[in-house]
Amino acid sequence: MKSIVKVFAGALLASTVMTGASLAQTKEVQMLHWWTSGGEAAALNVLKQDLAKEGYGWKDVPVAGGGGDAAMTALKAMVAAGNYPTASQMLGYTVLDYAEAGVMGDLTETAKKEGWDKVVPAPLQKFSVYKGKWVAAPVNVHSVNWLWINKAVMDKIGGTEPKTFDDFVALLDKAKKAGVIPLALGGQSWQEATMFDSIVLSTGGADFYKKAFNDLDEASLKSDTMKKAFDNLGKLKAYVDPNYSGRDWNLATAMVIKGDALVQVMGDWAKGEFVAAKKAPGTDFLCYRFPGTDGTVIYNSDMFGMFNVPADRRAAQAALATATLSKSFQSAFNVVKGSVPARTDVPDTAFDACGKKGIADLKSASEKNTLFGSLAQGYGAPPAVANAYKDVVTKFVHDQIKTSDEAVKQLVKAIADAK
Amino acid sequence: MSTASSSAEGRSTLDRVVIYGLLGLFAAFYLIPLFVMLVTSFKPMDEIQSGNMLALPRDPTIEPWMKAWGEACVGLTCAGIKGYFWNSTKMVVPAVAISTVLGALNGYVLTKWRFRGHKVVFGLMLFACFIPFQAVLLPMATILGSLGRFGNDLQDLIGTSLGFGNPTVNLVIVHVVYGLGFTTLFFRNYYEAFPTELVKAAQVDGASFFQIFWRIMLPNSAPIFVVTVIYQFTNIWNDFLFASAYAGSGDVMPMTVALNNVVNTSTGVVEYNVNMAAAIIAALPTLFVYVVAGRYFVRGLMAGAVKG
Amino acid sequence: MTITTLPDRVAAQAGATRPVSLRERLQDLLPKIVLAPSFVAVIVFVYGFILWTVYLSFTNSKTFPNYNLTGTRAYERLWGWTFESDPPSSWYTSITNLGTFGVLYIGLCMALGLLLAILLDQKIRGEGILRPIYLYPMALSFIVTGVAWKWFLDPGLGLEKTLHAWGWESFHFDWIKNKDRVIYTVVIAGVWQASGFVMAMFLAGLRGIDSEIMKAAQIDGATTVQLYRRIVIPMLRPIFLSAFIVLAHMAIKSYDLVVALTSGGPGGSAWLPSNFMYEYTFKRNEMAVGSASAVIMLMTISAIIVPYLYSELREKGR
Amino acid sequence: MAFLEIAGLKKRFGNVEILKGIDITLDKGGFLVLVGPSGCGKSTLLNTIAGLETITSGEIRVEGTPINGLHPSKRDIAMVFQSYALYPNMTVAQNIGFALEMRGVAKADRDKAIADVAKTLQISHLLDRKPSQLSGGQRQRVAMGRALVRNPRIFLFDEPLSNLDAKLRVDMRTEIKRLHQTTGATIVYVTHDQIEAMTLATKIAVLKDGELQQVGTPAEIYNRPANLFVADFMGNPAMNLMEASVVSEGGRTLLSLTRSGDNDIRLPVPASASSQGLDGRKVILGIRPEAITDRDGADRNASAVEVVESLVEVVEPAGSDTFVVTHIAGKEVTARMRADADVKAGSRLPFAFNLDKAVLFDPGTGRRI
Repeated sequence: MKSIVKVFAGALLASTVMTGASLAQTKEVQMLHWWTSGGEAAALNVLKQDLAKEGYGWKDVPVAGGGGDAAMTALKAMVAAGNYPTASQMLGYTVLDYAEAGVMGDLTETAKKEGWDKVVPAPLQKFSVYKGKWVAAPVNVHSVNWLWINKAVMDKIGGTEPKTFDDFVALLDKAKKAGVIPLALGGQSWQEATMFDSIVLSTGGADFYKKAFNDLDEASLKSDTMKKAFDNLGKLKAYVDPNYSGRDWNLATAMVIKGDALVQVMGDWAKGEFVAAKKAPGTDFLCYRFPGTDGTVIYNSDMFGMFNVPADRRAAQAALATATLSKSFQSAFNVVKGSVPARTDVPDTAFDACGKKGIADLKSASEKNTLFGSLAQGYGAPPAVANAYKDVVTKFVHDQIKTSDEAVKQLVKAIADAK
Repeated sequence: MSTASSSAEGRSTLDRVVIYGLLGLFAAFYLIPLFVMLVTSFKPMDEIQSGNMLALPRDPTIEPWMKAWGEACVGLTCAGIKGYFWNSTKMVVPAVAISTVLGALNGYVLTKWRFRGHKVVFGLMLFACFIPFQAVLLPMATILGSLGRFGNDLQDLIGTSLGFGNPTVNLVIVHVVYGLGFTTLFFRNYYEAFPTELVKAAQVDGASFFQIFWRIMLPNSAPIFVVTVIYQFTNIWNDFLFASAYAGSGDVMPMTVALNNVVNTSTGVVEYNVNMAAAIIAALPTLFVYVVAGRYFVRGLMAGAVKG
Repeated sequence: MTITTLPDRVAAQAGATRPVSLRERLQDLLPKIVLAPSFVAVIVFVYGFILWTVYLSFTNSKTFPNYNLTGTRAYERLWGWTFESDPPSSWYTSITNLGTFGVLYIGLCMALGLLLAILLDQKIRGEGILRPIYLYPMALSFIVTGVAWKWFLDPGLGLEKTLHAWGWESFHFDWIKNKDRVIYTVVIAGVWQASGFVMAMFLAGLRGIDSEIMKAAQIDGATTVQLYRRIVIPMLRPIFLSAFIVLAHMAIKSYDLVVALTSGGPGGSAWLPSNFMYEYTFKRNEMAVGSASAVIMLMTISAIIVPYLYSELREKGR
Repeated sequence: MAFLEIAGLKKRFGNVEILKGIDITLDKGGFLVLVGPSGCGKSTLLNTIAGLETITSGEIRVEGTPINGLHPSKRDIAMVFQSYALYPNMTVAQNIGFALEMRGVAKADRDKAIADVAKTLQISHLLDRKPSQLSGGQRQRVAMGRALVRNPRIFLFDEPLSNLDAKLRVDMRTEIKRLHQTTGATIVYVTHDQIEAMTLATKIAVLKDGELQQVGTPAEIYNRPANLFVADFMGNPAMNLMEASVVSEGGRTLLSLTRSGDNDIRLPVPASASSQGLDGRKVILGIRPEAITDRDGADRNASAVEVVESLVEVVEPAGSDTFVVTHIAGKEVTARMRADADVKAGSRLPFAFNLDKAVLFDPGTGRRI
């Protein structure tokens, strides 16, 4: 008996000692995120240091895996337990879901003071503002419709920037003839769907994309244009290597970096990989908009959702929000991450050529109202719909759905089902 | 102890060759992943990218091990995974101890102090082993949250929360609750075959309920203790789902979550050698337990755990 | 006969009149008091949560639990998906995969476990080294071994590439990339992980068989094969049952295996019901559907386990 | 007032009544043997005395104080189990001393008590061993030592000899008898072996199906069995039980036994039964094999010896005696002859029936008349 008692006593003792730390909670931010790789961690460290200058500590809650899946599960558990973190990395509709559940905080005061309404593009505000209240601080804007090309390979096969989808196919053919893998693709549903976002935009144009993938208009979804988009996806599939299935996206990027493959269709986070591999745009790699999508930006954005924490923790939260949207952090972070700042007034001096183009594109798209949420990335529609969409795309890519007719039928059904 | 091997002398060498051949072949099959992990962990990155994954390192280095141990980034803290042993240990040890002792007590009651309905109670506890953990994640979080608030009230009231709401304590609670089914099963099956006359004799000798448990049952339960402790230890040590959901923050994060954060990064060059080294380091305690206690494990299974 | 029965009631009262101290009464209740916390914990944290899940499956809960009952839509959707085989719905894939996976995983684990146990039981020199080799996979989480397996099975990195490098150019093994075969790679990794444990169970069973029975059978002229087939294996029946239960529960709970090894497989073709449930509950924010699938999983488990429990407890209990 | 009194004891498991109202008393220093076929409830009865099983109704008193409801440890009893129930994790000394330790006896006193008991039982050299290192007989001694060291008011033995081989069993039986005689302990002893019961007991209680069949001294049980069950169960070879009808012939009441292919036998009514009201009834004649002898072997002091000639079917020489089997009233009847009796199977032989030792039973109720 004695030793059982000891174990219990030990556990109790240990726990009482540990809870002493909770007093410090008011002077720290608790931050849930899945940015655990070296580069990301370095970028976040900038924020941590900024906060430290203000006298706030940083309680790190990193949960990596599955592009945030594990972190979102942890977040759900934390919210269910009533232990809200100060902030959490979140995407698109998830912010709105949590806001609707009434667990998000209110940053409006800070936002007014700092004039966020004017500098954050309106489409982003759709996700960071809920019923007139700022609930999240956007960290960056990623854009999805990019081509990432190995310049050495491009030179070797004598290719030029493809302006249309057909150009693109011709370029891929050239690569194929030259014996390199034309298209580096990771055969996971989100990567395939991310590429398909661009294909749909390229095939149907800006309005079509918005109608189909943001408004979920049924007529557009079952239109011939959508069918053509699937046909185009089918065409591209012919240019991937046989081992693409299940490959992680950064491995596909590595194929382009090493020159094993010519091009990858991927969001601008791929640039972070090039940067990390000490490659420079223009000399080592090229960034083009996906053919036929210039002037339009399909975006997604990492946001720090701010939770409804007790009053004594709000000062720290406000400090975090301010630091997140500060120009210096926006610049420093996005240079590393490959994305562009979430506010349009950040000077682009620190950015490379691709970054500069991204910033300019975002600005013009924002002005021309051609800035659209990516369906694959959870900015086009709620997760149920987005995932139903990914299901159909990936089944098409992996031949479980055999024709584009069937694909369109399945897409309409799946989206209707999930709505 | 048993088997046809008493005639082994009479058997031809060919038989022995076949037997050893098969055993060796299977041993190779079982060892492949470990082998891959080991050789990879000693290779520099360029060798991994260019070379053959089954080849021995041409240019062995312990750099990845050093990095995994002391430098790899787990979130914003880049101090390797060494610090997380203690987080896991202080959660695993009480969870294993409590669930094992409770399982032993339950098994003892369910076999030696039977009451009307004991079978139903046991059946209900056993079926509990089968609940998918994903299904209990959220309701459990809600309950842990209430415990946490209770802990805060206690903190205000008497100056200590008694551990309620502490993430490590929460994990201990969760693992004890969901380990009970198996520990009870193990001990019940073992005690089922334990001579009841010993308990009666002890009663006549004047031993109380707990004295009998402590002086008679426990000293004779070593085999099943080994099985239960190994089983619980590996399961709890390896748990990721509960650990990531209830104890994700850096200061209490168990080893699996830390390892996951090292291994499962989605950007940047994946340092396979570091990942593999980290994975092996993280698995050392469980590997150690299996290798050292493997013999007792089979013995313990023999002693009753498999009978039911 | 000499039996004179005292009036029962009087006798009983005579016994009861002696004051029973509180201490003694506590002593009598002690076993139940000791069992109670565990029992209550299981009732609340398992059966309470099952009820909660059942309840949610009849709501339209999305991201968060919603307690307004709205009917059986979640079940209707699952039911509809059950028969969608071309193109396969995720649910259809999950349940057919569970069938394939369950049968192969349990079957192969038992076959391999039994074979290894029998081989190891032949007075093998070096058993002390071999046993932990077979057992160690059980000690590792799939976060650890998933990557290694993924590599090994990847045609561009692992076995296929290695054999090509060694000169066997025609060798082809790309199951992990093949939507129809990927589930078999999950089986391979699963069997690798659990068969050692089954081996230990069988080994324990073999060691527990009375050696006199073996001697008797040998004197009766049974060959080694006959000995095992006719005497030993039938005597291991209870172990087959235990192993079945252990494996069945692992098969049904298998989740990280699929994620770590295949990230769901090409087109989601490696999903198992637990992946489906997790996806819908946590990723797709369709908690009602996720809960309904959990309920169906639990019902499947009950259909297997409850009859087993019933017969076991009925037979054995005194 | 008797030392141990069991009054109206009933025990029920669910709907099954295991003990159906037992009344037994035992004086201080007595040796009560509970005997009966397996499943008769004798072990349950012992366990209720020990307090290991609860009772449904009734009372158990020791020296006038009820003890039912008391925890086993409070009853001041010691028990020796069939399997000995030695604690495998403890040495012999620890096993013997455990009960004392539980009662808080100081270590020095404990050690002395252990040494004394070990000496009595001649197991001093085994004190440091574990039970697994002992032979069956040694374990038996340790189990007894564990009981003796307590010096309790009552010793309970639950088939303590059944796990020993035949020779050892006889030795230990003698040992137990000696222990009883030297210590004057009060003992309740369960066995299914009626020879053990006869040799050890000062009082035997025969049970069947949870009902007490007869309580009495060994001689009473043997010579005056209360019913057919006791008659059949006690004694080896078993008592011969023959159907007979009571007839009046020439003013005498006689028993008539039929034989197939032979003339009926007429025997006088045994003195143990009053012949009143028997006339014309069917009865069962019970007579032990040793009361059927050859003519020379018949008891000279017996008042009623009848000689009947019958066909010998089987002859079983047993060394000290020869058992002869014949057929009377449709039953095999065993007679016990001198060892050197010259008997051949198939021959006709005069059998001497000593009716002083015979008893009559009512075939309807099974009770002795």
